[in-house]
Amino acid sequence: MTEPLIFEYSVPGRRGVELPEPDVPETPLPEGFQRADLPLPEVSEVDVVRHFLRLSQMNYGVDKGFYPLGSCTMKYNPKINEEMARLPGFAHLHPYQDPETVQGALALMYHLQEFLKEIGGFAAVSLQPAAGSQGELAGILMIRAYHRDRGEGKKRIKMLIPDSAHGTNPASSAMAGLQVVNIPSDRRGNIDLDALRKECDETVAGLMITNPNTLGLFDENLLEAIDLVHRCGGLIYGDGANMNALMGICKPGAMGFDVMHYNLHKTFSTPHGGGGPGAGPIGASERLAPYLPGPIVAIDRERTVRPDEPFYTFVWPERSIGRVRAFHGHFGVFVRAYTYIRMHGPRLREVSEAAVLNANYLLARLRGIYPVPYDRLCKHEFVIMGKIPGTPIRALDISKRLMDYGFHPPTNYFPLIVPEALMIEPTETESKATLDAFAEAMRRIAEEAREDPERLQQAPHTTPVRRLDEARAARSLVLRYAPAPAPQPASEPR
Amino acid sequence: MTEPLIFEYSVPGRRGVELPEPDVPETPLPEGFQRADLPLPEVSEVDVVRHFLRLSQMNYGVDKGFYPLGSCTMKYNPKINEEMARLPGFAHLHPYQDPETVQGALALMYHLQEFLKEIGGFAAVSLQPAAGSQGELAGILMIRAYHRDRGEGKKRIKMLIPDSAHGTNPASSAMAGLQVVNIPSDRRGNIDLDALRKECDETVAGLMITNPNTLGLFDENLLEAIDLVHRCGGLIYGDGANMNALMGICKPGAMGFDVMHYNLHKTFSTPHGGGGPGAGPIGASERLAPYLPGPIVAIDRERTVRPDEPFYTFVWPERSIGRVRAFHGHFGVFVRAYTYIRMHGPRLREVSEAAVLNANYLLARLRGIYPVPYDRLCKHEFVIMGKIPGTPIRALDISKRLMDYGFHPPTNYFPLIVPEALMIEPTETESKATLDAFAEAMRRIAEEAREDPERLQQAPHTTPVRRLDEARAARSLVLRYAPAPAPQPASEPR
Amino acid sequence: MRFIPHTEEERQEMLRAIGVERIEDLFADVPEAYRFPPLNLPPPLTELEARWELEALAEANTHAGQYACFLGAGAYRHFIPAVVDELLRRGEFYTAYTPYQPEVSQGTLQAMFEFQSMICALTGMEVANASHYDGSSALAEAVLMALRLTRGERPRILLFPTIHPEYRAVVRTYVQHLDVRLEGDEGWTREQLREPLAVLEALEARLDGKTAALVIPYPDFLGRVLPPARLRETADRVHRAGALLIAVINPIALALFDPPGSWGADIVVGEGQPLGIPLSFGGPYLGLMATRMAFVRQLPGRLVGETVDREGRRGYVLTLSTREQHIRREKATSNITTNVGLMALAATIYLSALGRHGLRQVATLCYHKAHYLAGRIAALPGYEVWTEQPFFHEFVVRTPRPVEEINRILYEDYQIIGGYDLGRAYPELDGHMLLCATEMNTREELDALVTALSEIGGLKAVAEAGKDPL
Amino acid sequence: MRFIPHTEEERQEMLRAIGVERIEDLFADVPEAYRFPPLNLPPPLTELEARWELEALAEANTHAGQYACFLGAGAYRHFIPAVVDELLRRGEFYTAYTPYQPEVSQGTLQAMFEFQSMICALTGMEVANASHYDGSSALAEAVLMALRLTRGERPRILLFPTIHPEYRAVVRTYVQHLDVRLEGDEGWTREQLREPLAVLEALEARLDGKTAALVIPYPDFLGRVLPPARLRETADRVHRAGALLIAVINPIALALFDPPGSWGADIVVGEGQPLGIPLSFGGPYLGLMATRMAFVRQLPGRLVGETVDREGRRGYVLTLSTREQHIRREKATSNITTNVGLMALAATIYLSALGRHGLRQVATLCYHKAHYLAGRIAALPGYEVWTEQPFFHEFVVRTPRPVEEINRILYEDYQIIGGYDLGRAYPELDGHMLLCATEMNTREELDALVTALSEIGGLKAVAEAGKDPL
Repeated sequence: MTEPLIFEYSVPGRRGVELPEPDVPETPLPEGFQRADLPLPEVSEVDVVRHFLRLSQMNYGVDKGFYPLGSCTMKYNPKINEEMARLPGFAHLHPYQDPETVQGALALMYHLQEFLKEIGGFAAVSLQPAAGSQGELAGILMIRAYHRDRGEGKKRIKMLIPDSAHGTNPASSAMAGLQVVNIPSDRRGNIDLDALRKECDETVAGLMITNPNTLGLFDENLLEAIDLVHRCGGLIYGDGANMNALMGICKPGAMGFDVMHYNLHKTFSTPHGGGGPGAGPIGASERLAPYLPGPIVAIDRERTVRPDEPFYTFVWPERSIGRVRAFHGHFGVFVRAYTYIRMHGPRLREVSEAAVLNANYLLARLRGIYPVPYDRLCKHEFVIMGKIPGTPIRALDISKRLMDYGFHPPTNYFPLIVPEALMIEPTETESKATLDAFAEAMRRIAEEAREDPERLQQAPHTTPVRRLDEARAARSLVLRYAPAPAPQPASEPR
Repeated sequence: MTEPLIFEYSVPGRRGVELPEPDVPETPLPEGFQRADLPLPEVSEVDVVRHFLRLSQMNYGVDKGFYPLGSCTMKYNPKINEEMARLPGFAHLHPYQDPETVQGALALMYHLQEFLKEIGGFAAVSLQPAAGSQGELAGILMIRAYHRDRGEGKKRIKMLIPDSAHGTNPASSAMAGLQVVNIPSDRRGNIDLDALRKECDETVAGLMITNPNTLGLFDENLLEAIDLVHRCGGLIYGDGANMNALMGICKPGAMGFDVMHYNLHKTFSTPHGGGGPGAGPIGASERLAPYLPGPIVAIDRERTVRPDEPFYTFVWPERSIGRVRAFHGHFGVFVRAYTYIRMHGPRLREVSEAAVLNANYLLARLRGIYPVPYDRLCKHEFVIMGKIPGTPIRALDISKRLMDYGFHPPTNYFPLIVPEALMIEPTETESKATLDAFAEAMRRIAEEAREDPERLQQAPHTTPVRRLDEARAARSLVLRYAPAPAPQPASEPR
Repeated sequence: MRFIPHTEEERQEMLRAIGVERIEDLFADVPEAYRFPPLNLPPPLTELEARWELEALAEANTHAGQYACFLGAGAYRHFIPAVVDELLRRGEFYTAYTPYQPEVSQGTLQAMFEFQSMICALTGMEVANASHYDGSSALAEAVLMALRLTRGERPRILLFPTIHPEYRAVVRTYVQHLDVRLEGDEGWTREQLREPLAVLEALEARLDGKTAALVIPYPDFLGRVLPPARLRETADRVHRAGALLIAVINPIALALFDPPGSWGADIVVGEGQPLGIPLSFGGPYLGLMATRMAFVRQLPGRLVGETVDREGRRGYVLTLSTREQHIRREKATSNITTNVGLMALAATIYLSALGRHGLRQVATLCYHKAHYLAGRIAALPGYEVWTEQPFFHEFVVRTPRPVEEINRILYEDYQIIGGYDLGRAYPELDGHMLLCATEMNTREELDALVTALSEIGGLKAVAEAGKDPL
Repeated sequence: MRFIPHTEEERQEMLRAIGVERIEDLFADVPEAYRFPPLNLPPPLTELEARWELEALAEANTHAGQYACFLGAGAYRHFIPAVVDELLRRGEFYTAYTPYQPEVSQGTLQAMFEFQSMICALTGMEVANASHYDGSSALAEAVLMALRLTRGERPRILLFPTIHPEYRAVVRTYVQHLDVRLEGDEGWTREQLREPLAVLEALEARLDGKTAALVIPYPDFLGRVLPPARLRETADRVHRAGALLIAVINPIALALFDPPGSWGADIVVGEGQPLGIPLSFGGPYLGLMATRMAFVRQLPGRLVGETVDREGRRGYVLTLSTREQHIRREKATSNITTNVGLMALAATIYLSALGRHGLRQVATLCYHKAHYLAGRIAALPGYEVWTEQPFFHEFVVRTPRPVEEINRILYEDYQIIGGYDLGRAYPELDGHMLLCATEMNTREELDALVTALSEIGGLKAVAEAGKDPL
């Protein structure tokens, strides 16, 4: 099953959605400004509907089935969130309206800041960053600004990053002009304290910690590592991608993290949208709070008439690093996250508990079938090795074969420190029955690896397309539509 | 690909959507009233989403592709209709609100009545009937009431019905206590005038005409047939299922039809919903207007203050046959049909023109490949015979094989007067490219019939299930879920 | 042109292929005198303009989300979880036709099978059809079914007087030209109407060899639920008389109350709108219809049955279509074809999402709220509440001023949409109002109504909110 | 418990399988002093209660559907056909992750390929990425890209002063710790700002061997469109100086005006929000980014490429990921990972639905309406309109009273959300307002604004609506 490009449905002169005729006198466009052609598709509305409906059916989402993509927290996205974000009183607000006319929206943002502060144990939160990676960049800029204000801006140029970290950590550090120093993991998957100690000097800007780390493990050296870095004058950046393990379990801010981003599209159930929009608010400790990107929402005491009806307004943190984007952040995502948090309240702890329960249960079911490189209590996810001794099977083959069983594959080949890594995060919204079915599929695949390895190597067999030639795509770049001599006919017998 | 029943996902004690705790003092239920068990499924919200999403993917709708189901007018259902029907000011109106509080809804109904009057050429319209078949019953009851009021109620008990008619026509007549007399078709597919003339006597209650008829032909004897029946004191019922051929082309009311139903879910683009809701408003000539089912919407002159702001209210036609349903009809369907009519206005004629153009074009493409029993200009649909000389292939095989080509089959084995009938209605919203692709598939199937008939007889090959055993279903009736000893596992390799 | 895809060039090409010159030539068979009449309709609108117009029409209404609303009387405002519409809006579902071709309609068919199963579960019956237009037409069809099941030899139908008045009207419409007598639902005094058990007894006494069916409501139009134990006796009496017992139910009530299947009903019909379907000014709604397996061949409407495909996989098809019009024509059990499939799907999703626990919660909330409200109004001077029977969703209040007047004041001064004026349908209940409360009415709203009624009653004071109202 | 499916029994079974007794045991590795802190959050709500709360919050806002709105300034209210949200709400699209596994992500991937193709078509460029967070961060990334393309040897970036002020702020944030100088966008007088061609010339004069890029807006923050022929000269000068020309565009304007690809831009960025994305109080929006094929390896963000599967069928994959952080880590072109895929999908559907003709109509309507409004306001005593350059979407008005005051009166007395107060971002433009008109503003609204401004200006009379406004 393939689907033509929407351009291939185009017929010159065909009309889609039309607009009204002008109801005002027309003004001619000046000479020399007008564009010549506008090579957009010319299709009918039903073409559009069918095309994108068929495309959607070629996609796998959480709504279709189990999606244990490690580090991505593919939990169920409640449908009420979608309805709330579409309320006209949210969807049709212009970002430059006077605060007086958008008190509901500002109240929502204010309370979301407060909720995130409480969940993360931070002194202040900015909702600005558009995604986790932008939150990281902002957080690192805050750390740099802090050092600069203490006259150490030029000196503190080293960012310490464990080798299990997400790639965004070094990338963000580099964007902020820092040098990246890799810190190895010890045999239990923790930050290697000796290696860390060696790097701790007056050139350290900070340490970036993902906790639980990308092995799904709570770092047993966490407090000591934080202490080491703090003692040499560095600050701690927290990569909050894995907060789904920790809500109500512990507060990073309380444990010494200076700044951390939250992924609303992971922990707080907002949909990932096939690649965004996410949102990456950041929380900061007392000393970093003045550096948060702005604006943030605060109560304007002067304009508050009744104490139970505060007047909300945008303010700038005192020493803000500035804006990281135009306007006020991904408001539509905030509405969804707010709704989710309000539906759980203190019971968010149960969310994290169930997420960790599910991961440990699935790990227990897979242990003995696949090698487990760091085998201890995991948190919300865990890493196994996609190898079957005595067979040529790789993690990629297992991933592709899982598709034939109706599952989305786990994250593969990450973290980099585990060969043939399969990183599995079930999330709390999956039932025991689903986990059992997945474990059973993994067991059968291990059998198939021995009995019929070729079947795995040629997997997937039942997807809209078979295994795709990624090397070819990179070699002979085709990155946009160009009219083909003979477009594919719309209906092939199958 | 099969999907378990929602009951098979159930786990005792699992919670789905929950409601708030009571905020009022509780009242105990009296003894002896309470039910013991409530064997509904116990599943989580994500189970529900995945289950119905997967089910939907096992369905074919107009939004998926070409759906040339004759007599059903499966045109594109504009998405704006769906949004409008969901506006809170429509969706949350209680049917017993005071007219003063629902003037917008009443105005919409009033104007829809007026639009339908104008399109059909009738003196009055009632929106009450829930579907075409209920419209038919109402219309026939009106005819009977009319005769009764003229003292001929006991005498006029014959309803004349052409043999090409939809099954609803005789069924509705029987429900109203009439005897059905079949009128054969002549060689050109028209009502056989001689046969009709023979039945025209003082026992005739009326004649039911579908025009264009179910062969897709405009009845060439129409005016004469109407005249014959009128002259013997009978009335003409119009089955408006095929109005998509006639908007702006001719008005049934003007040609002598006394009462006719409209199918809003066919002609006026409201979605068919996998089997409803439809809506079957009926239009009536001057003499039958007083008998329309009620209530209908009228302007209340007394309560109208400003002439440009009429006050709308419900009224009862003087000699109404009564209610055919509680409340005021399928209002949500009215909103959609109103939107559609407003977007077209007098250009509805272009809709009918294009529908007829598409049918004749497709007929031209298929002529010569399949036998055409009544080969003349068709209107919005046409009938071919699903036979390939010299092969065992039947209409059913062709229908099933079309599924493999990505199309919904035409209506098969109807009308009954054509053996191996395939009744094809493309509708105006399909492009030439789609018609060409369908014609090409039909041509290939004809080839396959000769080259590989078994392939056709075993079709479909690519659907979620293969050909189903309908005889078995009727023989050993399983009409509801009963817990099975071993439910199917959720994940089978494919 | 809106939804027609053709370009002028394509149009010409198609005309050439057909062998005519102009579009008009395709209509040569239409009598010339009637061909191409003017269509006097307002000029076409673009989508944006249509949206503006429809939004203006919608805003010209006051809806139950803006004002507190206490109307029930057959249409109920319930919470609809977001998941219902999310799934209902999938094009594969709502743009499909009736599933005549099962291989490409398993989604609709399996969902309908689940719907039938759930309606059986709710009603306690053995078989349910895949929906009827609405509750009223389902009742009319049940009456016709009872006539068929008694072989046309019993022309009498006994109707309980507090069946929804519009349902009784629809039955009258359906049978107006048949040799059928509808009896029992008229001519009662207010005092009699207030004693439903006495009415029941009186109707039972009228059972005879000419009676095809007794139709009873559960709960009735006034919200009252008759004791299941008593109804078991009724069923026995009906059956001993050779007749059928038809029950008109409210599906939400069945989450709490003993279902008709357990006290002996033969045919169960009802309005399924409360199961996840918006009020929508009265439609489209969802007719429910269930019966005993022995009667399945006289059941009208679509039925989905389980079967297997050629590879032995489970699948679903429309079955017993020999009952239906497209096969049996004038001998069909009904003329129905299009039913309300999408509404049945909504109910199926709704019942799945709420499940056993959630539906019980909804019913319980309705029960408590209606009783709380009734209790508080009963304490108001000048008002009298009918509380002899347990009730569900709604209850009767005798008002100190004309109902219409009270409703007008509630609307204008309190932003409240009041109750149903019973005098409209029952002249003997003039001055009585039917008030409904569901889980959508917060305590704040209930208390506001009590305060308003108290003030409108012209009588000060009354108990404060929450003070031991019963 | 909301979205957690486990029953207590299942929980126990799972704990047993893990080999621990209690859920708490799973957290033994969390330092005890910090374990299980209280979460001081308001108590949980059911879906119904959450809906009530969110509806109340939404109703506490005044939105652009209620009041006529004339705000633009980087976020535009356009008509969004119903088909966009209908398709966007399909769970398979919006609940998918970034398409790392192409065999089960062809829907997202093909749509992104189409998006890239459409952005190329609109901008006239050769390659576009699969979106960036928003227009401002896309600009910041474009600046970083220009620094890389000039091998870090040119630390100077020239910014046009009437690039959106918040975009310039974001660029400053991104480069604050890098050895980069942002120049040219500050220190202009009002008179200079009014002459963009003179500003352009002055900036061109500052091009030198240290300049990596000149960034120009098209149209600028004040709505003005510079002549394409003149910009072709600019491109020549920039290129002769060895620098790059970056353009910040408005995609709707490109339906009418000569695209940057045709006058020589090297990198094009912009805000894609006008392409079918609701205002939503400022986000999520859609960063657009396109460039020449020669620069593709320095382009940040996802890229989808065409390839074939093992059976030779066309398919799509993420490609050139060696540029990205998960492969290259600190050597990546950017740290970006999650972008705004769903917004890109919305734009793709929007552009498909409107097509060549529809998008031209939108742009034309905006153009005519803004000019009509500008012409009528220009005729009001006390107001002065900048009309020297052609403009799009919006234009500058000098007002006879403080902008804030005018806006307050418009809001309170006329139910109008007025224009953007330019003094907020440009002190030298204090007393100037930026007014925007799109196809969503009816003539009635435009005329009502003119009347209101006339009345607020305290000066009677003025031309009646429609009288030769220009």
